[in-house]
Amino acid sequence: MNPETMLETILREARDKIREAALSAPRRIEIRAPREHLPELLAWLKQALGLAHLGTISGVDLGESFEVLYHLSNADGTVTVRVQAPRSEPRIPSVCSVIPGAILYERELQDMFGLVVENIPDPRPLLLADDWPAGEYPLRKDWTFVRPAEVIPGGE
Amino acid sequence: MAILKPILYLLVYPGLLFLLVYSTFVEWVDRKLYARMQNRFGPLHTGRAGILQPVADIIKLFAKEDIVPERADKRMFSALPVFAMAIVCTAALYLPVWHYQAAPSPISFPGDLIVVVYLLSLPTLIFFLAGWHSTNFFSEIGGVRVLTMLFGYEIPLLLALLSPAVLAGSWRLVEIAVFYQNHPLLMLANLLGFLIAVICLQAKLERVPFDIPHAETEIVGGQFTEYSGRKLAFFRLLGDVEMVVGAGLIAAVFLGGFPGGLLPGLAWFVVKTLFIVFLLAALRAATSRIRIDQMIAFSWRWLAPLAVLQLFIAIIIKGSAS
Amino acid sequence: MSLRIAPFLPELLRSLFKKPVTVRYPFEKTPVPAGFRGNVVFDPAKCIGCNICVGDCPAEAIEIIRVSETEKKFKMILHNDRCIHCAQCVDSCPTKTYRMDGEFEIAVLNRRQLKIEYK
Amino acid sequence: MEFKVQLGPQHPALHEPISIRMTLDGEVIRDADLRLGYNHRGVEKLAESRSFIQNLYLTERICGICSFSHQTCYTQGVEKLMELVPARRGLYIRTLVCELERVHSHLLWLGVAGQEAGFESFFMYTWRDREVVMDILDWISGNRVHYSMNTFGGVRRDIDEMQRKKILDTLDLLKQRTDYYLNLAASEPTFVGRLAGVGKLSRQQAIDLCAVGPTLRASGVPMDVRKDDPYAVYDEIPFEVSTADSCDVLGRAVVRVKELIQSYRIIEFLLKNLPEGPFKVKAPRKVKPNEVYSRYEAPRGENVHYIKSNGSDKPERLKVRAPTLANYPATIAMLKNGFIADIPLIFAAIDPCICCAERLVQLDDGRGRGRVLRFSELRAMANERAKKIDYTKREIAWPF
Repeated sequence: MNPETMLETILREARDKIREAALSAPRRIEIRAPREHLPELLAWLKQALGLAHLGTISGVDLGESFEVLYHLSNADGTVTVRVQAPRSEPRIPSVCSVIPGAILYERELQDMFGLVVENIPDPRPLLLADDWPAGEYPLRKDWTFVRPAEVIPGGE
Repeated sequence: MAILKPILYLLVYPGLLFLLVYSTFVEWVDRKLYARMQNRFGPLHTGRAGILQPVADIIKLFAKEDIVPERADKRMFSALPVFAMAIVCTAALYLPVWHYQAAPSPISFPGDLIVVVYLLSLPTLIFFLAGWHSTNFFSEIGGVRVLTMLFGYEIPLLLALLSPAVLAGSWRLVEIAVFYQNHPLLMLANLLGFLIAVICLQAKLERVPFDIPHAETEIVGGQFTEYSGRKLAFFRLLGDVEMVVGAGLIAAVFLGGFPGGLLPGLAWFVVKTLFIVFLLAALRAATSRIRIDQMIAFSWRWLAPLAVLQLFIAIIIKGSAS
Repeated sequence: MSLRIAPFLPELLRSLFKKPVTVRYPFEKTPVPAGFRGNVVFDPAKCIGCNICVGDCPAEAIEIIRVSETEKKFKMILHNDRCIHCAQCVDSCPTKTYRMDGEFEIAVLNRRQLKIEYK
Repeated sequence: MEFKVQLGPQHPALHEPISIRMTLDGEVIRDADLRLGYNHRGVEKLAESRSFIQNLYLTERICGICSFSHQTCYTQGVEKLMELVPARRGLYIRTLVCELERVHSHLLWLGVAGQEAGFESFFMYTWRDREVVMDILDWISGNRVHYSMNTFGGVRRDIDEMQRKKILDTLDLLKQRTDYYLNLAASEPTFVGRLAGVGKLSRQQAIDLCAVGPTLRASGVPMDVRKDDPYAVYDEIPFEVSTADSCDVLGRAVVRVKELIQSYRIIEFLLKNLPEGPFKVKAPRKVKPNEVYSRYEAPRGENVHYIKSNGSDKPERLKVRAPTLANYPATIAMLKNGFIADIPLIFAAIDPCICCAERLVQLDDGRGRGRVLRFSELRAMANERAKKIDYTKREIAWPF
């Protein structure tokens, strides 16, 4: 199956779960979808198109909202599912029931963007230190890191 | 003079002094062989061709900070390395290096073969206690593995050592050695037993492929994880001395001992033990570590039956000869 | 493939009589390749002060300072303790002011000694 | 009785800091959990404040072993953002370095597998022969670890006729040695006994847990980005995807050795068909607002960079997913019901590169504290902390 037929199938059969879908580059398909239907959409993509491999989940801080991208691949191409969550209500559903391998990426999202992943099987922090202050999410654009002055050991 | 001889025997040859010097030399030979087999240099800079490197290592360890874990049993923790060292050095005294039937050693007696084997299995128990008293998880696992492995190799080793004794009709190391000096062809009858004994010695020394109790990629230092400084130095030295004694025991039982009095005997001792050390080093280089269950399965599936077979061969030869 | 007893042994025994391959490093050194990226070397005569290298340096190891107000003369301070030896400055420079030498033993005890000034 | 144990972050089997928390039943692992985050450097956040050219070297330093993987993945992503068509000769040289890096990484892995299994001689020999590849990389790029060969629009250095001949000559030696190791690893009983049947990961599990690279291919899934989503010049090169069906550590070893043999074929093809022409084209400094999802088959598996640009000379977002991170869920599945003795091997079988997998945020790196701790102070701090912990002697199950 080539990417064009994949796109056609998506547009034909999953109309109700997506907002729009298009070819963005060779072998790359982009889908915009509402976050409510995300697990169903991923389950359908996995079952109908064999998109079982989740490359990663990328989060992007757009200012007003967060964009979360699910990069799914099979042997023919990559489908990027794009959902948005407003900053006032940063919640997305967990996809671990569909793709168990997504757990680490979802935990990373929680750490780095403060997104709440609903129904996540394992909500512990993944990467941040144990004594990391609550409410600080380093990959948000408003979180800035002030580089401390460099100290060369050994005194003057 | 009558007092001087036992003192020399205990302290100089084959006692403490010789044993310690020779065991560091044996360690150097082992390391050098192992390194050259792997296309490396091995120790190079301390002394000529690195010959003093084992001594330097021991001195370094003696100079290091000596830490006893807070939760460990302090008296046991400190006493165990010394005990183990004393036991192995005692075992060395039974090796028939100086004494011969004409002038038996002060402590040789009929049945000393069993005593040496017994003394050599005591350090294993001490390793277990050392691991258990360290109260470290890795030490405990290591200690338990030491004991588990003991049940694997001890029986085949004893059976393998029995068959030359049965053939020689004696349990005394001197008499076994003299028997094979007089009948060198009969040594060939024990070839299988010799190989089994070398493999079991490797297991007793906890070297690859049997370094399961202190497999560093799995359980860090095994029973020695918490040991440092002087105590660790004792345990390291213990390994070398045990290698010398074990090799000496196998040489005395299988290879006809060390004939010819003081100096030729010494030469024979060096040649024969180094031969066994070479075999041990080659075995170490050619294999990979196995798992504890594989080790037990191997020794009961292969080593023990083969050792029994060897014993039967010895009994049959003995029966047909008499 | 079937299992054999000690298949490695012949090779090991052969090695016993071969020369070890280890290079005894501090006593003998292997030559560095022609394109080795060692220390940055700066030629003040060629510098036009465009500051492209300062902007491109990933490690912020380069400082270009104008020496006099009237002449176009520049000096460079190289923070060699930060330099990651990527040679991007060599690529970025329009006048070929930079080159890399073949030196690699640049460790010192005092980090301050790694601040090098080219005038 | 079960008891809980923590392995790492400092452990001889782990060459980099990671912590495995296990529930043990004697020597058998009942449950395992990974704790990450000991090696954070904040690369993703840092990349947002660096220009595209500076990030070229930042991405290279995500990892030491697969430095070229990360750099290439990033470079080809940015080239797509720039709508730049790289020079063909440059792409050939880039692919050549990719494959040489794969060879060096897989030889390194063979040695590590030997070392973790306690087979030191095997380790010494494979690493001795790995030096041959390292020398080739040294000739081509100048340095041994960070090749810094990529630039937008091609590569930074050309290779000349002499280097080409020299590489072709040394390739024969490598082929011969690889065959020898394949035979050796498959016929030494103690080594095979350690690898076979260890760390089972079924085909379905591997797919569900999104495993990548040799871990996935050893479970019988022929997924290889070089074939599925060809980048550089892989669509012109004849090669086969190596798989195995045994689903265990031995299978992963076999896959890697087969890939080595494929890599030699690819290198030979590349050198024999090296096109003439320029090796790089000029690249713009600014990048149009766009985004790209770049995939690359690193020696450890699929490497992913997601780059978003906003029209300036700095990326808006750079997301890096190293292959090791993708293999962690599979590792936990493999560890369950294994032996303690198998931990190093199972863990090594994914060829973990922890500094790759963790690259996010730095909190304090010692430098940021503003003062340097003396060893005695550190020790006092550790003692202070240790006093607060209640050490009651653990109840330990007698395993017999």
